[in-house]
Amino acid sequence: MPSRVQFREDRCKGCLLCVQACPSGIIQQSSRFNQQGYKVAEVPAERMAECKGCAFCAIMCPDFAIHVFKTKEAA
Amino acid sequence: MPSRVQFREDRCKGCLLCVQACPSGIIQQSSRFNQQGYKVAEVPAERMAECKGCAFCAIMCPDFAIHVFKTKEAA
Amino acid sequence: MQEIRVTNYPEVLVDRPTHYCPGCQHGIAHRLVAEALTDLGVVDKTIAVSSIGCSVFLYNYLNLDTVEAPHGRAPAVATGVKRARPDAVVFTYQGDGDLASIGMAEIMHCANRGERVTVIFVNNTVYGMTGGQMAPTTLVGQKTTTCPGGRCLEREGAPIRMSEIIASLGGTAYCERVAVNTVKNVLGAKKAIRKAFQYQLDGKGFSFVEVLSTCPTNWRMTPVAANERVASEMIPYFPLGTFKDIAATEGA
Amino acid sequence: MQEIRVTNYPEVLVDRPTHYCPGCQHGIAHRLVAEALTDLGVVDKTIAVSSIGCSVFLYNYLNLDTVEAPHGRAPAVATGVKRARPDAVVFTYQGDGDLASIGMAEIMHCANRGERVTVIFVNNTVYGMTGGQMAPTTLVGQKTTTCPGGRCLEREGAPIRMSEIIASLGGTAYCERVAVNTVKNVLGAKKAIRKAFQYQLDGKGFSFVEVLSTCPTNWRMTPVAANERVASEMIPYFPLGTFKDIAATEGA
Amino acid sequence: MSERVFLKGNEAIARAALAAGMRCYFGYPITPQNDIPELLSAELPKAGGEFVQAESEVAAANMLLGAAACGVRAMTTSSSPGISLMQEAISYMAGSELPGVIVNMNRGGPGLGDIGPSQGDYYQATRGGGHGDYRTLVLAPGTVQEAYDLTMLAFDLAFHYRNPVMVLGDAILGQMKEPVTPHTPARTADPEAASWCLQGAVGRPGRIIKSLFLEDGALAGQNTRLAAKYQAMEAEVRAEQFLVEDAELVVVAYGSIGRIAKSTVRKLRNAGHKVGLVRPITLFPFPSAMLRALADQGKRFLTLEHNLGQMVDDVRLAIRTVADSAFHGHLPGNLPTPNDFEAPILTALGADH
Amino acid sequence: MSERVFLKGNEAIARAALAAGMRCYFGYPITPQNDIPELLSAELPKAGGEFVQAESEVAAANMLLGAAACGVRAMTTSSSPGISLMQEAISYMAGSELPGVIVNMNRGGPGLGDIGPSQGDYYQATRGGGHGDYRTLVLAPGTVQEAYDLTMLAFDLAFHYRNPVMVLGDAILGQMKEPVTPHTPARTADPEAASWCLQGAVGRPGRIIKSLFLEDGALAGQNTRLAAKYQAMEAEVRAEQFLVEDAELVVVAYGSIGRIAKSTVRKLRNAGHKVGLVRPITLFPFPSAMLRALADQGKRFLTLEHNLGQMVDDVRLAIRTVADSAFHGHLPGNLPTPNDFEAPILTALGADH
Amino acid sequence: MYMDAIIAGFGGQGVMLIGNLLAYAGMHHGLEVTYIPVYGPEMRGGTANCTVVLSDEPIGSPIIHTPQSLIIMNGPSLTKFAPRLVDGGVLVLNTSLVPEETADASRVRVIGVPANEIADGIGNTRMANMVALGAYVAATEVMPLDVVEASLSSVISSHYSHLIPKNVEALRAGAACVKR
Amino acid sequence: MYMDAIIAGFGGQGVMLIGNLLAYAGMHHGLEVTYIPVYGPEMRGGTANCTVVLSDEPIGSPIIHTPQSLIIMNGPSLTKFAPRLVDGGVLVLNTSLVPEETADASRVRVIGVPANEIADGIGNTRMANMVALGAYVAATEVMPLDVVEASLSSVISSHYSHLIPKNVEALRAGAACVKR
Ligand SMILES: Cc1ncc(C[n+]2csc(CCOP(=O)(O)OP(=O)(O)O)c2C)c(N)n1
Ligand SMILES: Cc1ncc(C[n+]2csc(CCOP(=O)(O)OP(=O)(O)O)c2C)c(N)n1
Ligand code: SF4
Ligand code: SF4
Ligand code: SF4
Ligand code: SF4
Ligand code: SF4
Ligand code: SF4
Ligand SMILES: [Mg+2]
Ligand SMILES: [Mg+2]
Repeated sequence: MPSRVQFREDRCKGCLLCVQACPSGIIQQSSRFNQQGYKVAEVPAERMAECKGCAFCAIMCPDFAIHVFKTKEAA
Repeated sequence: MPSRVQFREDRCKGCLLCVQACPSGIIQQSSRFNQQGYKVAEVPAERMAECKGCAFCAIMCPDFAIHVFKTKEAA
Repeated sequence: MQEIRVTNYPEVLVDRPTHYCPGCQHGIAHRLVAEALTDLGVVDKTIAVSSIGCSVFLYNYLNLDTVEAPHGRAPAVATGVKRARPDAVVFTYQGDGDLASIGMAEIMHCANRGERVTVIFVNNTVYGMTGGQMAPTTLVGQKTTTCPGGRCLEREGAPIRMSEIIASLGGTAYCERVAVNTVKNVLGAKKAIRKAFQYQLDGKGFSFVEVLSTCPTNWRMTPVAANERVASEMIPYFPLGTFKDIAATEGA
Repeated sequence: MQEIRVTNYPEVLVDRPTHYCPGCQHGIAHRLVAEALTDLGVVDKTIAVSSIGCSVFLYNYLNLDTVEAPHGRAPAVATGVKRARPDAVVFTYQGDGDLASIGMAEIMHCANRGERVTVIFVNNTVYGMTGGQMAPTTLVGQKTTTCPGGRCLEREGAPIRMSEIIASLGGTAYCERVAVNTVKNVLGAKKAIRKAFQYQLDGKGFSFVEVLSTCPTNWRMTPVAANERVASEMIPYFPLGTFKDIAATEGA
Repeated sequence: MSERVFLKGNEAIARAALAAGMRCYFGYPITPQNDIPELLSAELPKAGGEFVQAESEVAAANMLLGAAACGVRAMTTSSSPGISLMQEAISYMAGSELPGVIVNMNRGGPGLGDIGPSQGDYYQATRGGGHGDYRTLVLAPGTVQEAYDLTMLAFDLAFHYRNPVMVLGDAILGQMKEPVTPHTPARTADPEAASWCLQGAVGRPGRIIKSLFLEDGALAGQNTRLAAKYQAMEAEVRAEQFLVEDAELVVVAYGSIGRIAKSTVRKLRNAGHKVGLVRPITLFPFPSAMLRALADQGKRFLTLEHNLGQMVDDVRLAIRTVADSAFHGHLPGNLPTPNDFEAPILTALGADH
Repeated sequence: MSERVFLKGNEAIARAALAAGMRCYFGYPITPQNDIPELLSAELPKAGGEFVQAESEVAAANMLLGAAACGVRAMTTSSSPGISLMQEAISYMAGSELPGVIVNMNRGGPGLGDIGPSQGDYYQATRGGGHGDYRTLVLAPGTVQEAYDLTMLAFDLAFHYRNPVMVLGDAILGQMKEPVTPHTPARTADPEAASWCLQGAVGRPGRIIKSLFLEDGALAGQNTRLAAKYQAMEAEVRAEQFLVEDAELVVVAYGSIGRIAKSTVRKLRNAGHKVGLVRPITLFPFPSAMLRALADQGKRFLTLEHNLGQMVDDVRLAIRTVADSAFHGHLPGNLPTPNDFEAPILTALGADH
Repeated sequence: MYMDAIIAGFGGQGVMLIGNLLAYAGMHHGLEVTYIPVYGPEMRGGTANCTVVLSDEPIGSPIIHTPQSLIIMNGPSLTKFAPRLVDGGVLVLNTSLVPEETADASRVRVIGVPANEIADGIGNTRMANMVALGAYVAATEVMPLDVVEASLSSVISSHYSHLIPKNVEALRAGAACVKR
Repeated sequence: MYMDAIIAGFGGQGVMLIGNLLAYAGMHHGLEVTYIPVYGPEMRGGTANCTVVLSDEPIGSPIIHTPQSLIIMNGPSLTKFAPRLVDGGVLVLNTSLVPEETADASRVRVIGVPANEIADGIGNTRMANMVALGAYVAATEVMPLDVVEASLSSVISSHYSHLIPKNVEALRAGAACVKR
């Protein structure tokens, strides 16, 4: 069951608390600045598969900048 | 060794805390009013001899209205 | 196969960027309040009292009827609100300068009267909004702009532990200290905040949740380092836990 | 045979009638302060801070340099005095309305900072000077002019126990609750007050003595009945004893 | 209802507030107004309202702010030092446009002063002792009946203008007893507050009651709105005129001093002196136009106050460029009687005495 | 010592206080004056003084009262809402005749307002926002050098008159930097305070510093003494005149607005308009006599303020019966620039523009 | 009709009560009335006085410097207020505590009443105040005494209403003492 | 001599630092100077600007609505301040972030400086502010550049004094860019 995270880049302030929280260690700081001038967080595409969908990152994000999706077998 | 108490009547407010405190039970309220209109405390002359000089009355008097004297043998 | 979104930000949380500094945990505390009110289904009967500090703009992020209290006076304002609207859910959201310094008399008496209000107390050991001055909760040795050599026990006294004091007052029904520095602690904080509101709804009395929080800007640390400081320095001095739970006592 | 006077009112106690009501124990507390200062030989380096309450006229009865503080603010005024004159012996004399209600923030922070001052806190469970309104220390069930049906736990909260709270603060060196309702208790109170000043002289920190006291007028009782109430109602709720003694702790 | 009852000024205020539908009262004891909280602590709960003895005047004023934000009729009462402690909250209430009634039974100052009457708080009341440009409506009763009536009015005006309203009495008014005819006011609640007050955001965006305006120009906008409101309050000007028509000298005095001066004026009239009295009932707004009109008629003026000269500024400003006002201040600490004003009035009249 | 240093207004005040021998500082953080406590928290202890961050402005003002009672030079600083909280203590200090320096870096109000500059606290400063008849000396610097100089002067005056002295700046003065020439004042302590201050009653009766006067006539006596003192303060009047000699129109403006208006006046002069400026430096006592003299010369007046009209009362009172003053208020919430005053001045001049 | 009175005595002598009673009676009699208490500068103990004004027109000042009448219950009050009484004014004096000679009978009309003794006679010293008021009403004829009697229930709490007849007795005894 | 300037940019671009530096240099050059920072309505983040006035007479207003010169480090600041620049005024523009064409060269004198790139070239992007200031001083000739260089030690804390040479380099690079 693959999961994925989505960063709302306009919200991210690059604090990296999500990085600290992620049990899979897949989040990193990108080199992209957003409009506010912050280097946003990201999960490199190649590591997205490692995402457990645990939402730890979202729980720790002070800026509601993360959405986590899980894929379930249809009932 | 006889002791005695002296009431500064102008100070007394007739609260009777001294009456409550006296272990000899010799203090009572007089029927005399002082200038402030209070019925002052007194020890009837006939009972003064029972005074132990313990100063409990003075300790409890909120108005510094009592002096206690003890008579000692001269050295 | 169906993709579902795990993260569900409550509707009462306004969808707009906050003015908080990167890594400032006021954002987490806001979210937890939003979640608790949503879970309890009381959003539309809630009245918030915002206080003076970085979180004065609470009303920009929580879509609630809100009144702005003068610095430190939120518990008095909340008292007025609750007395005027006894059926409303009333809470204050206050910083450590606001609550533990200038507002000491108001918080003590609000708790002691057992006002049926909830206080969310965000303790970040510093005056955030005004640029990092010493707070009553500043730790010994911590440097701020008004104790540049570090807080000195001899001169400035010990950091005040508010939860312990509030718990000792008669009107307090529930009092807990939480942190939001780890996922586990955030989940604990969420439970505590929910419980605090539940006690208010049940008319049990005054409820109080102290949230240990970071101020990376004024601690002059990165957000990650600041978050680590919560565990390494704050929690040892400000232990987490329930300091009073009237239900537990009643049950006993 | 020689007659000697056992009672020795200290010189600092001004020889003039007080304005207090019959049986009001402010007079006893005044005397104990006078005795302590005299015993310690510090009368002429003492600065008193009088507060607003029946005892505002403290300065008429104690021949000391004195400043009158606004209602509740004596601990702040004392802080200013002590900082300006670190070598002076500085004390406040405050009632329960003054200290535990309007002055809650100032007393908490003065204690917490560990100001080297002494606070004499005369708790008579009522606002004496203004005619008998409810105080934070008014006992549950006690009738006052603003809780005419008796203080109600639900509505007005529990009477605040200040000594317990003050003892919990970091800067407090010594904190004790005494009464002056019996000879024994007066003697205990005398010792406590003396000790409080001694700790100030020794630079140990903040010292605090709570004196349970009567207000026959506003309790609407005779002085004797009022005095009995101290034992029957006050002491059970406000237990006497030492709540903090830094020397005892240090010794251990 | 038209039965006269014999009431202290303090009692009249408390009873008027009850009759006006006050839901919440917050206060802290202070002489000479304790009858108000004492009466209300017994009566307000019976009427279904909330009585809270606050921990301080700071707290009381902020509780008032909170209750006002909910659109209910609420009041606090105090006397001079306590009113000083309320200044921050009053400024916030004005800035946040919140209604609420504040009673000041003025006592002697500065500092602890005494517990006797004084008018030393006129400036504080009329110019905002707190920070920033704001005004409170100020009503100054001279009789116990007026204390009753103006307290009722205060609630109406507070809600009409969404502004704090101060009832400014003194230790005389608070302690004196007079017959009062109680009545039921037209309004005892303010349903239109439902359009702005806090209730819980049911099916609408959250409402924000605040005085912080950081965005560019926002505070300027708020100040402009407030200024317009203060201008509109001119509609509420009230003053009593007594024998001014043919008067050469107009005595201006308010509150207790106004009524005491009235006795003096009556006596001097009987002695043939052409003197009249204007007693401002609203201190803000001030009856400037009335005074100006009298000045235009060529009358002279004497302002009498129980202080060292405060309202006289407003009198002089009102009549400036046309006339000026003499001043006599009766000192706080001395009880005023009609005799005290005879000499000053005669002097101002230029009569010998 | 005559080296110029480049300082913020806030820093200048802190440095001046240090140079003036201040022994105790008590304050509570508030924008826009935090540089003062921040600088002093580092420097005052080094100079052997006491820096206390108070738990609130209420406490800070009362600490000031305590230190002042001991006759030492002491200061507190704050901004508008914080100053409102000090009103009770200031009234007590005035009533108890205690010296002390209070700095208000005026920000926008009412309520929380904003953190920008404003002159909305003029009334509060000059008329006593607290209760009772009292006055504080009010010094209004327009430049950073003046902030430095007047802060020093404030200590001298506080002790000379045994009265609180307020230094009234604003967010502009606090934040702007200018070169300052520091200097050492003639006095850095007040030995004559030994005759009244609290030290411990060695070989003399205890001294009592109080504002309670209950005995018959006592409070009246105190108020009389105070009034005489306020009268005596007239000796301290200070104001800057700029190009008034041949001016038709005199602009009256103080503090930051005074200096900003100066730029406008200079520009309009260059364009041939006969306009001058009076910048009151003391707001209490107010330079009434100077304005009155100018009015007697037939000049016209325009008062400019960064508020909705407060000092204009004092201007009008000063020149009443001779002339009147027009008024233009720049709104708090908007930053003032010289351009903003051109049109109002030209209008008052009757020039077309 | 216009009359004003200052009533003065020690704290415990009930001067406020009779001031109140006189004012109530005035109101019941259809007059305009004011009543104002003045406590001494000391808050506890000391002397107390109050001022009552009765008029058929709206009343200006409730505070009077030179009153038309006085009820004086003790010595210090006589010293303080007698000089301010208008020429020919009525002075009801409690001669139980103040010798009648102390008053200046040449300038004012002195009504000496041994109020304490009369009250003692009735069996309650504490009603000396009522005796004095009875004398006052009789001397000034400011209103019929029965209006005052009927007003007693307004100032005496229901708890003590059983004492009303005794108070009536005291008022009448005071009045009688003037008639004689 | 009179000159005023508004210097504006993002929070982190160091506009306050160069404003301060310009003012210090003015003082060291013997001029009267004022400097005033303005933070945006939001307290955290956002844009920042300051105003510097230099004159050989006492300065009236430290706040200027229609400045004689501008140093503009980002786009929003250009939008806000360019319209207020006096006709013919000097506009130093950081063309690394704002295209030179955005400015109205027909009305004012535009000095485009690719400040970030030049700073990058020197090895420290964060010195773009110094580059811009160097250009400004060269363009306005308000004072010799070496006065500014000598004043660096007044605004850079001793902790960072090793960076002074780099700052000098940046100032000069900016100035050079105008000379060309
Ligand atoms: C009466 C008053 N005093 C001071 C201030 C200035 N002030 C604004 S916020 C604040 C402190 C904020 O600190 P805290 O409560 O800890 O909140 P934080 O910003 O850290 O979240 C102060 C002192 C004010 N607005 N009003
Ligand atoms: C600011 C202010 N609020 C209220 C008062 C009125 N006041 C005077 S004394 C007092 C309370 C006194 O009670 P307490 O402190 O218990 O002293 P006590 O008289 O019982 O000894 C109050 C409320 C005041 N003087 N100042
Ligand atoms: S959902 Fe879990 S695993 Fe996936 S990125 Fe977030 S923290 Fe990492
Ligand atoms: S926690 Fe949120 S704001 Fe911080 S870096 Fe991660 S996504 Fe960005
Ligand atoms: S000294 Fe002792 S025995 Fe004598 S009267 Fe006093 S209490 Fe009684
Ligand atoms: S205790 Fe003192 S005041 Fe009380 S009755 Fe005895 S002597 Fe008199
Ligand atoms: S200053 Fe501190 S508390 Fe304020 S927003 Fe920034 S990090 Fe948060
Ligand atoms: S009122 Fe109470 S506290 Fe005050 S003097 Fe009387 S008995 Fe003492
Ligand atoms: Mg904080
Ligand atoms: Mg008490």
